[in-house]
Amino acid sequence: MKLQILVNGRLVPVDAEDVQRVAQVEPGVYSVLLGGRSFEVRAVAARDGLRLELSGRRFTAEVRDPRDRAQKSAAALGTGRQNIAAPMPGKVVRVLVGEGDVVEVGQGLVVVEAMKMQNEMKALRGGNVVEVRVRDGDTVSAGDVLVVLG
Amino acid sequence: MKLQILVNGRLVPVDAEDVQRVAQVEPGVYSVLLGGRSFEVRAVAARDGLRLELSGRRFTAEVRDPRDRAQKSAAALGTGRQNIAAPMPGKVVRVLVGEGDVVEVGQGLVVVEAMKMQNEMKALRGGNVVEVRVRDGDTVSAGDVLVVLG
Amino acid sequence: MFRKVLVANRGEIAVRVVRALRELDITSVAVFSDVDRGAQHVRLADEAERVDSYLNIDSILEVAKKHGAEAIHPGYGFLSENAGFAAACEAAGMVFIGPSADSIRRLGSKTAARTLAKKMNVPVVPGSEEPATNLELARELARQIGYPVLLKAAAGGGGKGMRRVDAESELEAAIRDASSEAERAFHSSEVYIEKVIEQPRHIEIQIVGDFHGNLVHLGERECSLQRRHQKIIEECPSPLIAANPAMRAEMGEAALRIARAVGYHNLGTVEFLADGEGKFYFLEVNTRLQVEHPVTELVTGLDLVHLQLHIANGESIPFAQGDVEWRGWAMECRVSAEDPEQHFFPSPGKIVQLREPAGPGIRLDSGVYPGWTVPLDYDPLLAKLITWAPDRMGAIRRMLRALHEYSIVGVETNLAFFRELLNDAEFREGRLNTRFIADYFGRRKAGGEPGEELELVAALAAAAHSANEKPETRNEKPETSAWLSEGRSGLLR
Amino acid sequence: MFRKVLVANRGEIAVRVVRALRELDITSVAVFSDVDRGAQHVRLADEAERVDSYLNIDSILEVAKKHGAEAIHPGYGFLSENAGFAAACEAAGMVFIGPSADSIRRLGSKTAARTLAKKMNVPVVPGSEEPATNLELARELARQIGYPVLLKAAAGGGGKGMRRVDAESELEAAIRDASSEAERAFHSSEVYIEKVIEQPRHIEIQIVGDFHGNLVHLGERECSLQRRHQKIIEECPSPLIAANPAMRAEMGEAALRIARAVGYHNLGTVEFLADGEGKFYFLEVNTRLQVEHPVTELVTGLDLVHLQLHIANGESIPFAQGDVEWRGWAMECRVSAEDPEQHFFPSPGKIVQLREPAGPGIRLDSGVYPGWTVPLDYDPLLAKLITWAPDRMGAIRRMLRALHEYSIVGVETNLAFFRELLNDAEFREGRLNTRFIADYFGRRKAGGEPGEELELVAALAAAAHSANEKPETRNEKPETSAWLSEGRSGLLR
Repeated sequence: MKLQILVNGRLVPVDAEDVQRVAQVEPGVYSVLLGGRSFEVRAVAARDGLRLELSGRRFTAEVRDPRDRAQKSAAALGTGRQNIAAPMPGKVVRVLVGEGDVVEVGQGLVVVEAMKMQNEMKALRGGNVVEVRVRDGDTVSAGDVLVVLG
Repeated sequence: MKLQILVNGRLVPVDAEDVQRVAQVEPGVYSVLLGGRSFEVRAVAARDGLRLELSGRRFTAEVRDPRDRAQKSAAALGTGRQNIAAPMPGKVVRVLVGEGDVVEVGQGLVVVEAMKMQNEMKALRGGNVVEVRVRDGDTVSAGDVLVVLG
Repeated sequence: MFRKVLVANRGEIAVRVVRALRELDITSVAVFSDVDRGAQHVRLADEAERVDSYLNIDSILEVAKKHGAEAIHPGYGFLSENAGFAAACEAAGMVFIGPSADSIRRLGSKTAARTLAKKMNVPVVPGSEEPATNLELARELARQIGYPVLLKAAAGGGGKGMRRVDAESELEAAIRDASSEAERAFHSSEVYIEKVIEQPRHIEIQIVGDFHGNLVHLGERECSLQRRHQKIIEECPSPLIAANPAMRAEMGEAALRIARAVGYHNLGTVEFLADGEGKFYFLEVNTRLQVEHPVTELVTGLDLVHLQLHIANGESIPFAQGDVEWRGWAMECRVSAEDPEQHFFPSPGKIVQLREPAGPGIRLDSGVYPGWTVPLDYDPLLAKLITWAPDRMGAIRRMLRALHEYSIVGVETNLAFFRELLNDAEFREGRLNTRFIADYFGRRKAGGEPGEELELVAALAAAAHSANEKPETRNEKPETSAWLSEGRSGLLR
Repeated sequence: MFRKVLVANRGEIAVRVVRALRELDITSVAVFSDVDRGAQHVRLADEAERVDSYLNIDSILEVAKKHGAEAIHPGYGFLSENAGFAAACEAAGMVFIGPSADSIRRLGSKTAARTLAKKMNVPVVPGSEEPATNLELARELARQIGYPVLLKAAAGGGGKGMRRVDAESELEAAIRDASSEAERAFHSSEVYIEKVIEQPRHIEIQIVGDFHGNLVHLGERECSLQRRHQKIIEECPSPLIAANPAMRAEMGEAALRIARAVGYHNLGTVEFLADGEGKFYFLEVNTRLQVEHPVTELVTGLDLVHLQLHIANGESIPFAQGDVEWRGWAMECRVSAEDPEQHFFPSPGKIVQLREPAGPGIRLDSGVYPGWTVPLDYDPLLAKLITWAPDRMGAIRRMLRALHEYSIVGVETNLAFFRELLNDAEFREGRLNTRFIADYFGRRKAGGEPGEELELVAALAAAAHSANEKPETRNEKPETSAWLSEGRSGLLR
């Protein structure tokens, strides 16, 4: 019997018997022997399926299963391409742009300080500032949208 | 509110608030600060309550709780004073006594081999052999009674 | 020897000091902030007490008195270079394990230290003597020195409040950022200006002195690999000095001249910039134990924290300059919760899986454990991975072996980035400078596709995992798989 | 250098060899028995293949061929001293990483080795030249030598098949036990008899030779602390030799004379007994890497497994006798799943909690991980904890510090027993002999009561634990608390 696994967005078919031969050595840690080679995979559940680490690389995976689908599509909505979000919690030190401004690639938008370091959030591409959602001194959480570019 | 904890068979009363201040740092691992001193306690559930490790010492503990009591008394039954049991799985290499024999303290009864080592099970006290439950070549599990002394 | 010592720090360095105290049969007292209640240094110490901040002198001294500590080890960072703290300890009848408040004061301010260095005929980088108190003055000073220039916090360290300025047009913004960062970090916005030495190597000399006038240098460490002006890889010996052995004695003597001038005692580090021709310039003095001290320990066979304690206890250094021997090569990687793919942006959070390397030639000084939540509030350093081998290539290969075993899941780390760096040809040739990391991103090759084999392996593990997790988690959100939920119940308070 | 090497072993030594291979950019091939599918050496190796037994020469060679290995490292135990295996490797065009089959044959039989030692003017313990094939002969030989005598398996090692006999009345039972044990362990029941040296110290010399006739000794290890005739604590230098430095060269030369006589290459260890006056007697030669090799590595700065690989690859030893330097003191504790309170009875089972020590001066060579089930089928050694310090007391204190951090829950271990031993006055004075452990149990003091404070702490933790576990486990047996259930689902096969 074949299972369909979505790895980095690509469908990979696997044999159920091969899955049986995978050894869980620690919680979330799997030893896979394939063609005589020894691999160790670390799996952590994430909002959008599984995050895997293997040979120092990162993979996302999703086991085709009706129950998961709802969750995933819901998660998908969260990621708007135009949003500049805070990658981690911190404090807004300075907002460098205003709504309506035209910005270029790499231009600084907001300076956030976290873990004692100042970090300038830059524009990923040119455009104009549709919305600025923070002001100096605001505390932001990871994923909070700081600026929306149009 | 006071809780009653049975530690090494002695009842120790503790304050619920103090329990709240205990920090679980890892699964089954607890950091206890008492009078400014820092202790780390490791707890594992066992048949007869909890086994704890603390400052290199072993403790048994039981939280007074109706549900536990049944289990405990059940477990208690298992331990007969006259039985010589195998402390671990192994293979019987040689039985040194027969039923009816009179044995002295420390006298060898059965030789069990495990992990490539031969180990002679000795009589904990003098008496006569009521029953011999194994013979040469038998495979035994931990806790299996080998010989019963009367 | 002291019977009880308080460790006024957190993280890996607090753990390292607690370990040294246990090895000397000294009772250790840890302090912790609220987020650090379950931290590794609290778990390993004999005693522990809450403080509202690692910077709060009064409450730290209060704990020290309450617990009957005889001395205080400040570690690095926090209060370690705070002359006021050293003085307050003495005033409270507590031994401060470090140099005198006076030495800290005289060497702590970079401008004062520069002046002293000049006086002792130690070459310095051309720059401003006094801080640039206002923009006008800054413009003028920068013009005199000539661009590119570097802005530095007068009270600073670890690159905080540092900015490179290539043209006058950038000066205003840079001054503003540097000052505000300096203000935040050191409660002093004073910034000064110096010439930029191109392609400089960062090489520092470890010095040690006692109360009896003995002063010895323990050789150099090269710390040229930096990101955000903070070191990430350090080694001893320096590849430059290995190629020019005479430099070690030269730089060592220069460092000791400065130390002698202030009657220095306990550990200190004199930092220099060195250019391609092996010319070196005094940079600053760190009047404390250095993060990267283990590479010196592995090569000299000395335990620097033990040494600090013996010296603070009034004992003489048990060896002379001629007895110091350097054997083999040591290298350190600073493992941090940060994302090299996002300008080394810090990545606090919960460590859900941890496998640490071990075995021959490996030393791991770690401040974390599986299930520990790396707090947002402090430096992202998790652990220091140090390797020793007879030669540099051996130390590099051993580091790669250790990195292969090292796995941290739950927070972003620089582990994979170190694997890249250690395979870089220029790094292996030892052609280092403080811009190395920045340049590396320029020539960096994109990692190839994983390939079908790895994808299949990942798929198999994913299938096994979901088959395995389903029973327990059918009715829960994916995040709360068994071991995560344990972790979440983390601190019971 | 080899491109691929198979490791014909398991546990910590297989892990240690796999690490060395990675450090030399050599692909490693692990083999595993069914119970070892998830073992640490399988996890860390590049390739892995099942074998039905670590003693099955054919299936190991088959795997080696299938994977294209060029050489085989036998580790210690199992096939490491099997001349037939060495020969079979050569026959299969595979390099056996160790001495020649001929050397193994000539030194493997203790009787033959004794004869050779005598011929080379190396003092030996008085005893029988030929094995005691029957009880009559045994009685006669024992009478000639004089009681107390020691029975030893001719093919043996590690104390298996060893019995001390104080009077003729005990001889018959002892012969029976020793032979059957020898038969089981080595498939040869041959036993021979030798005089018992009272209060002897076990001191051994590490030798290394290459294919170019270079033979060097790397100094001694003292391994006098033994239980069941197996070493549990080893150190370098030996306290006896530290007090009589001339002995190192004397014993080293004696060891090299034997090695030269057989044209020895690769690593070997020549074991001696030494009495109080520093007289020493040849015991046997171990023609393989020794369990306790790390103490020599930490003191000499050499990597013995790297050395084995370079030598097997035909390279010359890169140093001369005069270049070998001994720095500081190293000590090793063999951490095993066994119960010191029950005559060190083995205690296999599942490791439900594991915290390993780390930090300055600590080396941990471990073969286990949290959740690993220690199988009943093999030696109970879990890991080797090794410390280095400038002097013996420093190494002891550091070991105590590391033991304080070390915690293994789920199986019985000797960790607490090591803490006791390292605090024993006689041990600290270095007054060692092979009966030390047995004598220690004689003078051992019973541990005091825990006291009310510890009981209260235990009570608090117990209350917190049950408060914490109840939600998840109300409907389960206590054994299946969260992390245990994960463990149980251990291997999916």
